[in-house]
Amino acid sequence: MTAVDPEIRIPDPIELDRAEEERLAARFGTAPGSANEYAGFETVGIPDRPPQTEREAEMYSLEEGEMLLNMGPQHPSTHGVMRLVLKIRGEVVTDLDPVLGYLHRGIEKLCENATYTTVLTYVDPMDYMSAMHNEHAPAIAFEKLYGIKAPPRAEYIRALVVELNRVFSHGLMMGFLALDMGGITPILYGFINRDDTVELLASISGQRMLFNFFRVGGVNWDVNDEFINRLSRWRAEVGKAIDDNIALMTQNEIFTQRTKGMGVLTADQAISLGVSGPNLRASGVPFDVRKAHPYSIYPELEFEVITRPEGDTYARYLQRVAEIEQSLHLIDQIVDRMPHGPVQAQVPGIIRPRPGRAFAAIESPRGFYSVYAISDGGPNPYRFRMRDPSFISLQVMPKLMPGHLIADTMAIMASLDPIMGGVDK
Amino acid sequence: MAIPGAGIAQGMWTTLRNLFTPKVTRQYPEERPQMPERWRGRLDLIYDPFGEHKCEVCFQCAQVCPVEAIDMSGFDSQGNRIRYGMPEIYDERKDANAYRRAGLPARPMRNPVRWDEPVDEPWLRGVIEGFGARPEALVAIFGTVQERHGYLPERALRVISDRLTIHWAQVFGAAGLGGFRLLPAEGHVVTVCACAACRFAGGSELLDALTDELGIGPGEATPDGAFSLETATDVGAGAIAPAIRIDTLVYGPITPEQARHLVSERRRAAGPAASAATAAATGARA
Amino acid sequence: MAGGLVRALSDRFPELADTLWTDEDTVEIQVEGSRNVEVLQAVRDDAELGFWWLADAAAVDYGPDRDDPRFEVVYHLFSDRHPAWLRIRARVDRADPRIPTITGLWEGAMFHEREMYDMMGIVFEGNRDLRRIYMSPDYRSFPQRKDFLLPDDAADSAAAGVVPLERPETWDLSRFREGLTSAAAATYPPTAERTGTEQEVEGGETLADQSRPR
Amino acid sequence: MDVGELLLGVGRFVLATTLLLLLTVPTAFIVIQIELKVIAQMQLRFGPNRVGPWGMFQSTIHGFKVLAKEDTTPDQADRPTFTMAPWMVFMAAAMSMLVIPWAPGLVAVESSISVVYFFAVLGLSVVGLLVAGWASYNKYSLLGGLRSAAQMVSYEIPLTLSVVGLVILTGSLSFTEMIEWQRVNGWGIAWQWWAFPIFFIAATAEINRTPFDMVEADSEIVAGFATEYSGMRFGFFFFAEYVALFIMSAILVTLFFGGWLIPFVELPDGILGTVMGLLSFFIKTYFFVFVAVWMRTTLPRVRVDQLMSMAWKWLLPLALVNLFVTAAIVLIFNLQPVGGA
Repeated sequence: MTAVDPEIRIPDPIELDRAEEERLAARFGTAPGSANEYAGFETVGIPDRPPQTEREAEMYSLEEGEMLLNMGPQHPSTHGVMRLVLKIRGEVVTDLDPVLGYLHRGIEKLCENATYTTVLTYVDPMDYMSAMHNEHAPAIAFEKLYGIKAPPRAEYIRALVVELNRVFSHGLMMGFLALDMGGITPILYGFINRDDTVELLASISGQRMLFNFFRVGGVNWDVNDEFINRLSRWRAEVGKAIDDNIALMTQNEIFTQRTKGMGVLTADQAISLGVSGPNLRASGVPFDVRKAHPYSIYPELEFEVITRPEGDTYARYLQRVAEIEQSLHLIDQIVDRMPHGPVQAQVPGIIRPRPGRAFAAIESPRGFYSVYAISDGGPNPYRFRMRDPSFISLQVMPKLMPGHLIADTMAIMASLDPIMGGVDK
Repeated sequence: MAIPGAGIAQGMWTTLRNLFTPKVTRQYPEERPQMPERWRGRLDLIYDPFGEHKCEVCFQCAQVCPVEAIDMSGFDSQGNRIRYGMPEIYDERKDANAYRRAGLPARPMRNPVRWDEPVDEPWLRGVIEGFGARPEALVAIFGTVQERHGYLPERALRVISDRLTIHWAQVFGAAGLGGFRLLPAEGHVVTVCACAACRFAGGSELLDALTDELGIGPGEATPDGAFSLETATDVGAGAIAPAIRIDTLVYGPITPEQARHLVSERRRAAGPAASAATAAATGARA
Repeated sequence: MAGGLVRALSDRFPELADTLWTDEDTVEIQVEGSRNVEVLQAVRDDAELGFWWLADAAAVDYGPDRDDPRFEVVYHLFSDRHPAWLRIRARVDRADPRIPTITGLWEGAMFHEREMYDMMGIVFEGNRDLRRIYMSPDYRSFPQRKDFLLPDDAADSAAAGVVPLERPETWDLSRFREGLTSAAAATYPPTAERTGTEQEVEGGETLADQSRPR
Repeated sequence: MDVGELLLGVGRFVLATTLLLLLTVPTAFIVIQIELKVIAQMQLRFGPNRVGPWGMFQSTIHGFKVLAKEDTTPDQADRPTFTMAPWMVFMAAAMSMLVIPWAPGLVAVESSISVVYFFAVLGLSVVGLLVAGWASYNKYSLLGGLRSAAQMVSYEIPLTLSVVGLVILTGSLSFTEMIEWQRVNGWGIAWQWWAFPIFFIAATAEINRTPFDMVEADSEIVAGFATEYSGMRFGFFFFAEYVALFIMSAILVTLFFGGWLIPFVELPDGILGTVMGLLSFFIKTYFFVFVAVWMRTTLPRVRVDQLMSMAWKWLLPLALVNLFVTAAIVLIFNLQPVGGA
C-alpha cells in the first residue's frame, strides 16, 4: 500500500529523539549527564525565538541570581489553565508575565456565526462561576438592539437568579483563597454552599452549571413551587457554610498575617488598570454598575455600595464577605416584591434587529462585564464583543507582584478571583 | 484581635464541631439525588410508540454541533452502514491544517472553492421569490440551484436559509438527504483504509478491486476527473474493517463486490459520458 | 436623557458635532484614528465631562465586502457626572491598520490592545507589549477579521500569512537594564509605597510616560 | 564479654530492627487512614468508606497502588542521588524508632544517650530531602529542597533546646529513665509546661506538617522535593512523613506525658503490665496524631519568612530562657534527679 502523498513525511521517532538531544545540548552547552549539567538551568522557560516586544525582552532577560519559574499551565493553584512566568530571585518574585490563551475558544467569533437566540448558549461557559451574569449582559444588549423590554416579572426573576449566582461565586472565592494559602477546608464548605445554590438554580433552569436560562425578551421559565420551596429552605441554611468559613478565616492569625498589607492596590492604580468590581471597591472606589448605571430592576431595590480603604488582599476578602450579605438582602427584597405577569416578551424564532449598536454593562461577581453588539440587519450579530472583568484584572499581576514571595503570588491572585474561562474567552 | 490565638482557637472549634455534625455527602449509587422536575441534563433519543428510534441518522445534529462532539453511525436506506464523526470531519477540514502546524508539507484542500464559491445572488433571490419564498418549496429551489451550478454551494444554502427563515442546519440537512450534491460534481474521492485492522481484514483486496474497477492506481485520478483513489490510515473505522470512504461517507465492512457496486452506482449517477470515459480508460489500461 | 452631555461634547469638539449620535443611554462620536489619544485625554481630563473609567475598548472589522472597508476601535467610557456611556469610534485604515496606543492614559488598555492586535491585527503604535495574547506567538493569522473563514482552514483564509510583529529597533535595552537592579529583592515585606514598583524599576520615568506615543 | 553474649546482642538487635522496620508500614497506613477519615469528617464528608469495613483498608490500597505505579526518573536527574534520597529519608525515620520506649521493658535499643541519638538521627532526613530536591533537575524540587534545609535546620535548635530543660530535671539522656523519673515525680508537662508549646510547634515544623508544610506546599511549589518522584520512591517519602508524625507524637508523649504511664495506676509486672503500658502509650500517641490532623484541617500555611522569623525570634529565645530558668531552679532548690545516674 502506498501513502496518499509522497510529500508527507513523518519523521522517525528515533530521529526525533536525537534531534531533541541535540537541541538540549545546544541549549545547555553540554550533553545531559555531564559534569556541568546544571548550566542553563535557570534560563529554562525563555522562548526559543527573539523577543517580539520591549516588555518581553525585559521580562526574559535575566540578571545574575535570577531564575525563571513556569507556574502552570498545569499547576495545583492556577485557577484553570493559565501560565504565570515568574522571574524569581530566591523566593522573591521580581517580575511576572501572565501567558494566556490555553482555554481560548473564540467565543466572540462563534457568536458572530450564531443567531441572537443561540448566542446566549455560547456565552455561558465564559465565566463559568457566574453563568447567569454572562447571559444577563447579552440579553440586555439584544433587547436594546431589537427594541423590546422584558416583562417586569422576568426582570425580577433575572435579578433573583443573578444574585443567587453572586452568593455562591463569592462563597467559592473565599474557599479558593484559603486553598491557595494551604487551608484545605474552606473550599469544601464553599462547595457545600455552591451545591445547594446550583441545585436551587437547577430547579428553575434545569441545569446546574451552565444554566442557559435567559432569553432575549425574558427568561426561559417562570418560578415554580419546587423552586420556591427550595429557595425558602436555602435561605434558612445558606448562612451556615459561610459562617463556618468566616470562623475559619476572618480572625485566624495566620490568615490575617498573610493577607494584611499584601498586594496593595491603590485607587489610582486600580482605576488606571481597569480593575473593577469587588477588587476596585476594596481599593476605595465606590463604582458599582448597579448604582452607577442602573439596569434591570436595581433602581427599585435598596442596597449599599460597600468600599474598603486598604486595597490589600484582606480587604478584597472582606469585600466579598460583605457583598454576600448585600446579595442576601437583595434576594429578600426581590422575593417580597415579585410582581405577577408573563416572563417572556413576544419575539420571533429568528431575531433580525434593525442595523444598529448597543452597549450593555452589568455588575458580575468579578466586576464590570459588558457587551457591545452590532447588528447589520441579519440574523447573526455582526460583531459581538464581551469585556470580561477577570481578563482585565489579570494585568494587575505584574504590577502587584514584584517584591512579594512565591507564596504571596498565589494568595494575591486568588484574591483577585480570576476565572480562566472568562479570561481566555 | 484581642487575644493572640483566639482566631485560631475559633477555627479549631469550628472544625471540631463539624466533626460531630451530620455529613452532607450523598452516597451516590445507594442514595439517588432528587432531580428537579425541569432537569435537562440527560440526552436521550426519542422512541416512537412502536419502540423504534425516531432518529433517522440525518447527521444534521452532527453537522451543526459547534464543538463537533457528535459522532454517529447507522444504516442508510440501502442498508449500507454510514458514519459521521470525528475522522470524517477532521479529514475533510482539519487535516491539512494539522500538518501545516507540525511544519510538514500539507496536501492542498480538496475543494478549496467550496466555502467561498460565488453565487449569483440576485438570480437566486429571484428564484426564491419565484417560488413565493415558501419553506415548502425548499426542494424545488434546491433543484433549480443544482441545475444551474451543478451542486449546492454553501453560500446559496446560506441565502436560502436567510430568505426562508429556516435555520441553516435544517437547510443543510435537507440538502444532504435529498440526493443533492454539496460538492462540485467533479470527482468522488474514494479512500481505502490502510490501517492495520483493515489490511488484516482484506483491505488490499478491496484496493485491487477498486483499481481494477476504476482503472487507476492509488494517488491517481480518472482522466475525466470523476473519481480519484487514495489510501489513508485515518478512515478511522477499525471496528468496521475493511472500510472505504467515498467523499464523506464511510462504508464497512464491505466486500470487494460491494465496493465495485458502490463505485459503479456513483458512476451511473454521474452520467453516461463520464462512465464512457472511465470505460475507455479501463480499456486502454487493459 | 443625555442632553447635557451632547451639549458639552459639541461645545468641546465643534468639529465632531456632526458625528454625534445618541440612543437611550449612549452618546457616540466618531474620530479619525490618529486623534484618539487627544480626544480621550480631553474627555478624561475635562472637568465637565470627567470620563475617568475606560469601560471597554474593542475593535470592529467592517470587512472587505462593505462599501467602506475599515477597522474601528471603539472605546466606551464612563463618567459619574452623566447618565450615559460615551462611545468613541476611532476609524482605522484597513490596508494599513495603525493607531496610537492609549496605554499612556489608562494602563489597563494594555490587554485590550493586545487582544485587538491578536484578533484583528491592528497595530497600536507606542504600546510596549504588543504581543499575541490568546493565539500562540507563531500564529500567522488574525481570526476575528471578517475575511477569516470560520469553518475552513485558517491558513487558507484571506487574512492569513501575516508576519508576527517584530520591531527590535524600538527597544532600548540599556534603559531598563540600569533601573533593574536588585532593588526588588532588597526589602521584604513590601510596604504600601513600594507597590508602585514601576516608578522604581523604570528609573523615575513611569510606565505610562514610556508608552505614550512618541 | 564472651562470644555468646555478643551473638545474643547482635541477634536481639537484628530482631528488633526487623520488627520495627516491619512496624513502619502498618503505622504509616494507620496514620494515613486517620488523616483521611478525620479530615473528611471535619469537612462534612464521609471519607473513605468503600474499601473494607468502614473503608478501613483505603490507605492500604493506596500503599499497594503506589507500589504498582511506574517508577520514572527524569532524563536530566542525577540518578544515584535521585535513587538514594527516598531511602535516606525513610531510614532516618525508621532508625529513630529504635529508641522509642513502647512499654515497660519493651524498647529496641536500651541506650543511655537515646535522646541525643534520636535527635541526631531524625535530623538526617533533611539530607535526604535536600538531595531529592537537588537531584530532580526541577525548579520546584530545588525550591522545596532549599526550603526543607532552611526550615528543618532552623527548627532543630529550638526543638532540641526545649528538651534540655527536662534533661536537666531528670538528669538523664535516656528515654526510659526519663519515664521512670516521671513515674515518681509526675508527668513532664507539669514540670515543663512552658517548654511544651515550644516543643510542639518546633516538632510540627520539623516533620513538615501544616501549618508549617512549606516544603511541599502544593499550592505554591507543586510538591516540593517530591515533584519528580513517582511510584514507590514517592511512597517512601510519603511513608517517612507519616512515620515521622507518629514518632514525633511518641516522643512528645514520652517526654511530656509520661510515655506508657497511666496516671494513678501502678502497672503490674509481667505481660499484663506490658500490654497496659502499650495501650496507654498508643492512645496518647494517636491523640497527638489526631491533633496534628486537626490542625491540618483548620489552618492555612504560614509563609516562609514568617516561619523563619518565628523560629529565630521567638522559639529560640524562649527555649533558651526556659533552659536557664530550669537550671537556676534546679540549682536553687537543689533538686536531685531520681532515676538518673
